[in-house]
Amino acid sequence: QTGGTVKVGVLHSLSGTMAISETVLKDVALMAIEEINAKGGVLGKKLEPDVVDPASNWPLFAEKARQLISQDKVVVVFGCWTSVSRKSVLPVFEELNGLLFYPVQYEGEELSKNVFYTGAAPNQQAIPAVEYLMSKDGGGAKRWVLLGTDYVYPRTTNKILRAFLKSKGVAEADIMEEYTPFGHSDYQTIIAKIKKFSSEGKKTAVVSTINGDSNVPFYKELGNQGLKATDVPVVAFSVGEEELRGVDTKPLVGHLAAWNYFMSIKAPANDSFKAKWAAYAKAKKLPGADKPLTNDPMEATYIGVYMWKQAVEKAKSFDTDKVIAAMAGQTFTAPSGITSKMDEKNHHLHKAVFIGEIKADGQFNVVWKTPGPVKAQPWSPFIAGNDKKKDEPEGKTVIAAPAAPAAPKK
Amino acid sequence: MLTVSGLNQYYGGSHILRDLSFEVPAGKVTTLLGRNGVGKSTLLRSLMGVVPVTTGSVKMGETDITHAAPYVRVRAGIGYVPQGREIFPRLTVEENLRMGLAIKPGSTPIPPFIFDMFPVLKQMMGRRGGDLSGGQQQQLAIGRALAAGPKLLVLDEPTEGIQPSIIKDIERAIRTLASGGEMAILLVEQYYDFARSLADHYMVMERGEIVARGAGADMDKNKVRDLLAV
Amino acid sequence: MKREDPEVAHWRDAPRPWPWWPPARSPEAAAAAAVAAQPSSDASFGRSVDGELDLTKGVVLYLDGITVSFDGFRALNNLTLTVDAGELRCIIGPNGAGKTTMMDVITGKTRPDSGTAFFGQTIDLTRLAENQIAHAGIGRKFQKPTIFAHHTVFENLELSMKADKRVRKTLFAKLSSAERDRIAMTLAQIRLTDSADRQAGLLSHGQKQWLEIGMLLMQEPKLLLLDEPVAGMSDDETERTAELFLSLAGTHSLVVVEHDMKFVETIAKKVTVLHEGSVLAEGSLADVQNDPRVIEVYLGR
Amino acid sequence: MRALLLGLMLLCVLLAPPAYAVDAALAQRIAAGDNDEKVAVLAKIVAAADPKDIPFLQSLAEGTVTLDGKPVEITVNNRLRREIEGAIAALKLVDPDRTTRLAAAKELSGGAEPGMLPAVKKALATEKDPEIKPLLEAIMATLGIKSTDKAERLAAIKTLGASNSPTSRTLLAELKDDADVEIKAASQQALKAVEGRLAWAERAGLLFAGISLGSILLLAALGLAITYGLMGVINMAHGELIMIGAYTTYLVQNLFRAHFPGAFDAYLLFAVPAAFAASMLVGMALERTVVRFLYGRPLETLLATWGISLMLIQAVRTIFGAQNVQVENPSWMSGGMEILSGVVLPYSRIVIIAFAGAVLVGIGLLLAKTRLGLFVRGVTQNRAMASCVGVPTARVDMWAFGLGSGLAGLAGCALSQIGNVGPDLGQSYIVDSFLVVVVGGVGQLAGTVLAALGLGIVNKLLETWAGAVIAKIVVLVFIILFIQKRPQGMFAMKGRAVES
Amino acid sequence: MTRFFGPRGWTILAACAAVVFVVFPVLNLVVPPTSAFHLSAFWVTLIGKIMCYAIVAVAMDLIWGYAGILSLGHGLFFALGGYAFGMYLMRQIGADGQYRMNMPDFMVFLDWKEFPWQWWNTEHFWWAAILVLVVPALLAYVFGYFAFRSRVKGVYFSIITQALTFAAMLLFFRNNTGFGGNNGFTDFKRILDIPITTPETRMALFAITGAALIGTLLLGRFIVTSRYGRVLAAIRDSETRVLFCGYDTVHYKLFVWTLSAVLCAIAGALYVPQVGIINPSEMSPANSIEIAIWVAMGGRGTLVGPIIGAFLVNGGKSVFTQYFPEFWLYLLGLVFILVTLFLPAGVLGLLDRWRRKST
Ligand SMILES: Nc1ncnc2c1ncn2[C@@H]1O[C@H](COP(=O)(O)OP(=O)(O)OP(=O)(O)O)[C@@H](O)[C@H]1O
Ligand SMILES: Nc1ncnc2c1ncn2[C@@H]1O[C@H](COP(=O)(O)OP(=O)(O)OP(=O)(O)O)[C@@H](O)[C@H]1O
Ligand SMILES: [Mg+2]
Ligand SMILES: [Mg+2]
Repeated sequence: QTGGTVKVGVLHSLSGTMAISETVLKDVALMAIEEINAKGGVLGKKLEPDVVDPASNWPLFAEKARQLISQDKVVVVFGCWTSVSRKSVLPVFEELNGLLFYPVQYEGEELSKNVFYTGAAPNQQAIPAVEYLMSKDGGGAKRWVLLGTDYVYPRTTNKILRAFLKSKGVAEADIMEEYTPFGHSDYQTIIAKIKKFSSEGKKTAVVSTINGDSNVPFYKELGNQGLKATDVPVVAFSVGEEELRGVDTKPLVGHLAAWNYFMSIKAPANDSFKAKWAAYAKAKKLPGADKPLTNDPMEATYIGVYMWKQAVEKAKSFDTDKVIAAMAGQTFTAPSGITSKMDEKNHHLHKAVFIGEIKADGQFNVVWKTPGPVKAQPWSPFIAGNDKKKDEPEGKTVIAAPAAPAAPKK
Repeated sequence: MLTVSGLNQYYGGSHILRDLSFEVPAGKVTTLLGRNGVGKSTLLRSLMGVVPVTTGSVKMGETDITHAAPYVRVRAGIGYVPQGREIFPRLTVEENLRMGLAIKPGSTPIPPFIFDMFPVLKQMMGRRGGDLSGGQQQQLAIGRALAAGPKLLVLDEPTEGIQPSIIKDIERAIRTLASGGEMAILLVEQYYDFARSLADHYMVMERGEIVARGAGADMDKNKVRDLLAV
Repeated sequence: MKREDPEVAHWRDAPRPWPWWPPARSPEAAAAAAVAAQPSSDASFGRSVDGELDLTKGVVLYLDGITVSFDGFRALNNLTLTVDAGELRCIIGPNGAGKTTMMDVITGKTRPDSGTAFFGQTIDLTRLAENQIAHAGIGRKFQKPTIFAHHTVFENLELSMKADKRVRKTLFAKLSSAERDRIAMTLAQIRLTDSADRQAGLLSHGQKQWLEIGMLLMQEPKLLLLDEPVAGMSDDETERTAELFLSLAGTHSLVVVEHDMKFVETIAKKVTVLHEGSVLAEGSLADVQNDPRVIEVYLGR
Repeated sequence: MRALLLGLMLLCVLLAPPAYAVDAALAQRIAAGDNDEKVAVLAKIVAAADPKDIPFLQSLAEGTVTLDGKPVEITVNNRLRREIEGAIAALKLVDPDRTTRLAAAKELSGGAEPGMLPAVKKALATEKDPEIKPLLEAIMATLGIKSTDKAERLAAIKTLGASNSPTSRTLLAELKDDADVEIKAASQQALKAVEGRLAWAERAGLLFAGISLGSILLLAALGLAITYGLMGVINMAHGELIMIGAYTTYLVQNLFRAHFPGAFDAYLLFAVPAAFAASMLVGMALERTVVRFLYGRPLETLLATWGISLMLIQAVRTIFGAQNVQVENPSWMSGGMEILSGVVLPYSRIVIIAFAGAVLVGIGLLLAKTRLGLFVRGVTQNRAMASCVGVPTARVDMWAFGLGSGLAGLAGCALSQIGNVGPDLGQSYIVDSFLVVVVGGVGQLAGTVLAALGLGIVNKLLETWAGAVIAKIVVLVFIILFIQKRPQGMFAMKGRAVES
Repeated sequence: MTRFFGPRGWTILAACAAVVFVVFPVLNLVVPPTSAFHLSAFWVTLIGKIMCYAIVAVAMDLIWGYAGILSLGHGLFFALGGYAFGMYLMRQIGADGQYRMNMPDFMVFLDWKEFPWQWWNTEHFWWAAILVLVVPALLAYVFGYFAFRSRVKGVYFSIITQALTFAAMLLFFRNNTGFGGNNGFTDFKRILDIPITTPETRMALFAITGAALIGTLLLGRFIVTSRYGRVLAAIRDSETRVLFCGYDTVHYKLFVWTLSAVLCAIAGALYVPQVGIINPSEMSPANSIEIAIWVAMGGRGTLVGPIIGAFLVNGGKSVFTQYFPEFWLYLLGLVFILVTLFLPAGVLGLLDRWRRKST
């Protein structure tokens, strides 16, 4: 049983538009694997990382997933960032009964037996953030600008938020929804609009689900147009330490982000995580090693690798089904200092939510956190019909030709 | 002025110019005649370096220019009027003439004698070269070649498309230029009368070879016209 | 048959996909719109003019009061000219007189600012697109030889051959042996039999001239417009060209522009001299050659 | 960094034991109490209106106060920061220094709390300065509007109606459904007046946004107008040359930060020529090694330069990492100029507009006054013949391509000031650049300028009423229709010259 | 004159057909997975996918290589075909989606109670097939008609095709457009009520794609060897002259343009069930440029060249991203540069040169 190696797949874009975010996740996964190997591997086997580059190309994600599972016979895959990439590989994982660890916060509304979601569901990020902004300490916002890039995650999150806000008595007229195309880089008019909206009465806050590259021009414009956090705070769900690397944060002090992890969190687990990462980046001469940063998806990746290891050890097998069974209830002391637990049923982590304000040095000042870990609600209660959904992935759906033609249409 | 010896030229597999040797003396007009497709233009293009010479040598005075780039040859003093005008269509007439002055300093004015010779160019200074009529373009091409004051003027069927009165002017001008004694002129022509009246020397080409040559005055006597018949 | 400014009329008549669609303006767009002006596109293409060439008055081409200006410069100035059916007309005139521009107007390449151009009695050339004019029976040889450089000489002739030129027909077209013979004949006529399979772009200047004449012959037009056909040909070949043209006259109408006076002498019956966009003189060659104005502006002393 | 700061602070504390004017009990409450408690204490401090409390507030804003000689860390969130800043400003209203007072008054006009009324009143009583006084009066009005006295409220409404700040609108908007009929009418009227003035400001801001976007498009496209417009090289690596310019700016910035921190604000002046030179050198190298073999085969250049672009992107990823790097505006470029209240024209954008204009003039002069432009056009139109009139074509190509690439570098330098600097920087501009050059008319510099400005303004106009996504789609459709009308671009060349 | 195919050409074609229709199915379905000769599902989908790309490349070459019209928006037609067929596949999921509702997940999520109009009748295969052919054809026809009629040419045409696909991409990104936004369509379960992931279905799709590719090749060959093809090439070289010969160039261009769009759409429709996802990024300008790159790589103006190009570039991409995840862009970029510099006629030109040398 001992000796030999076993392959694990790493499926993150190293080129194309998503490389900007995903490259570090590949590195952190490799770091965790190296650590595990240094301690003797898993079940006596060394892990052999199998890194491929799906190049931010969604069909290529599916192809690479198939290759990892069926050709290279990896026992688990750590990967994906965008929802569409996950949606693209999902059928492949289900068909071939593979195992995917997905480390990024996302819009929910999905459960798969073959996927473990180590990032946040909306109720572990978006809702607490909005609640905070509504509170006295958050500034007591009454008017809301929901600003995002025009694709599924922002649209879904905003839909959920809209329902949530309504449930809190916010009027339709007090919500402004605004979307920009991918790669949008000119936020002049949008910020002017926000200014106008906010001057029409009541305290206003902005919820930003702007994606990736557009954040830098957005924040630069925000700073230059003098929209201060004390007047109109902006809370973002896709902006972490890495994204702020490219921005001069002095004018942004006070704007917020909600995550399950911040690099600035003071916890022994975090100190060692940061130290390990710094050492690893330096040893591997990674770009940017002079200013090693950690962020939430990196933490989620790290948790994922370790939880998988624990589950394998519990199952005493690399077999997908056994590992899936063993994952339920796994716990791990995350770098955030919280002991995260994998839910017994819904394949999501219980995570604490932190809200941080941007500091002048590009780090976050944690101003609020949940008392303890929050259970994920992949099926948002704010979407009609979800109350009936089971909080558990269904067993592998056996797909066969239906005896009768698919249920009557309409 | 120009000495060509043992020149060979190929297009792909076909042998176009076969072992040509001749001289173009200063102060004289040398005309080259030949039927369609015998390789006259190819010869001139080889002299200009537009197509690289395969074997043989080309000398301008004492300098060997066999393998020089075209612009070096222009600097050595060759002016070229190609067949088919080859003006710069989207440059104005003035700019076309300025291109002709490329080897001179930027402030050099366009020599006025060009406008005396081709008054239409003066009228059309601001018009784009490509908009000119065929004959006007031909005049522009000649004017452009003369602008920099070359030592050797190479003309490929320069009278094509030009009205009779201006052909006469050109004829006079070429004679004046040659008789100044400085300039050598190599003229390719199919227009027999024009060629004959200008030629100090003549050469007849056939299938890439020079099959006859002599003094211009002897062209009629030597039945050159018959050599050109099919 | 007087009409208002043809271009204005043309805009008004041009079909618009939607009411707010602006009318076409540039000559190119106008020409393109003319294509659409035909009752229908592909299927009935050309039919409306086919076979309707009406030569009852014995006149093949009427140009009346044609004016063309480019940025204020009048290339054609109220030009009026008629060519009789079967006639071989020579047109001479100084460089820039407007000869090529006139041909552009006849073939639809340039739209006149004003004036009318009729092919026979009925076909209004100012309203047709280039291909329709070609189809109606006007063929043209350009001043600068234009041939299909990447096609073989044979294919050049094949493509210009008179045939049904609709998309569907060319897709399934097969060369009949009669057509093959015609191409072979023309090849012989233009002395390019040996070069039939060579790429046309590689021909020498003179050979291209001949090829273009050959293409024109294949097209079997009723009216041939020839812009400096013998430029770049040797004297001998010029003579052969002259013979060819003379043999065509009568059955065809020809309009020849040339500066080679010897050539004009051999073929000309009636000569028109253009100058500054209008007719300066017209008559027999001898008359014209002795006209002092013609000597002044064109022939020189 | 943070530790260092803390250390420094500690040092200060040790050297000079703090002597806060605030009494120890209050300070204790601030340190120990929850946020509500803190706010209450702050209100007390403001009510006392004693400027001597400022140092305490300042150290509080920093996040540490010293109590009993020991530094205590305090988490300061937005709410507290707002309160503290307001308090400091209120206390500074009576500062002897005029500029300090002015700044404080400006700060407060953004939103004053009722608790500051005594402080403002106190300041107003002594204030003589003609600039500060009206500000204070306006602040009084914003506070007065919440007063219980109707006359005071009406007066306040009147004052607010005369101002044109968005704060006034906010305040007036809240009153427009007031129970009191008189106040309702007055506030509605005042609101209308304010809104009318603000609308003008908005329009001006919109125009500026359009011009700004246009200037960016122009900068991105200018280099392409040379390499593609004049030389005919379909340079898909143009975007990457822009990127190289941006990364050069980054390197120069780092150099200054490391070696000349005092002159940091001047780094951009050096970055501009450096970016130009770097992109130019890369461009020239590309021209010599690849592009020059492909003249006259424009479609092959497409393939080869696409390959180059892939390699350059990956090279940057290897060297600098896949993440964005930070390029900081020099201080004279951060912030903005408030032309009308509410409309801020960021300095960075103003500078870029001016820069684009300057580059345009420069390139215009270069092409008009030297023969390079003439030669480039001649060479593109007829390479063989250009050589036959004596133009050293190879050298002209190299310089022209270098110039176009250098311009791309300048664009990169400018873009680094307002957007991302990352490996994908170029990709996001390449499509737009080609659009601009083509819509303007290939080879027409004036067309490029007009197209850039036109597209910029149209885009921004549409964005305000249709949203960014639809605006972009509409602009693209507009371009398609425009090309139908003008198949050769804005500045179409007509006539025979085009065909030959 | 060009012959349809030489005897050698027919032999190669027959061999390819045999591989696609006999060898691969046998290796995949009959040979047991344990055998070294077994062809795994991975390879079947990969080759199937690249064959779809190859169809696109041939379609592109018809208009670019033969008619001289460079489209930088062909990805749009490919994607439209994919979306049209994808709608049918989405309907086939039935109630097996995440929400177990008889509607695509994204619609359930958006609270739509009824299918929007675009989805009318899409539960029927035949209707989807019609959509695949008609929608791209109509779009191409209308767009082409106006563009060719206005004589939009060269780069101006290329750029507006790029603008078209870009605009379409932004439109499809929007959730409201009704095509699943950025996520597009995925998670297909059945086709013609047959489970989509069985080896047999997969092999059938593969074989159909192979047949489509061979059909495209033959059709293309027929077109370029006809007189029509020669007129097309003549238009590429000198449109004016063609007009003066009496040809109506607008319709000549329009026909091949529309045909090319339809071929792309068919490829797209075959691509979606094999790859399992269609989303708006297929319409991104970069994807369309890449199509041109396959063609240039293989050899423009030949029909086999583009197929080779599509296989080389995409195969290369698949292999490089596997073995050199960090360096593959250097390799790919270098290949592009070297091909243009040293193989001006593409890879096929190289083969030609070798053949000529050996004879
Ligand atoms: N680029 C080329 N490649 C191959 N063959 C060519 C090329 N250019 C010209 N030729 C051939 O070379 C021969 C000589 O051409 P050239 O142009 O020199 O003739 P020429 O004597 O100038 O004829 P003309 O009097 O018609 O101008 C011709 O047969 C022509 O077909
Ligand atoms: N697009 C244009 N823009 C400006 N001027 C033009 C344009 N087209 C033609 N011209 C001018 O119109 C006049 C007539 O030109 P045209 O070509 O008809 O002359 P031509 O009689 O054929 O002369 P040639 O004998 O030299 O061929 C010329 O002066 C020419 O410069
Ligand atoms: Mg010649
Ligand atoms: Mg003419």
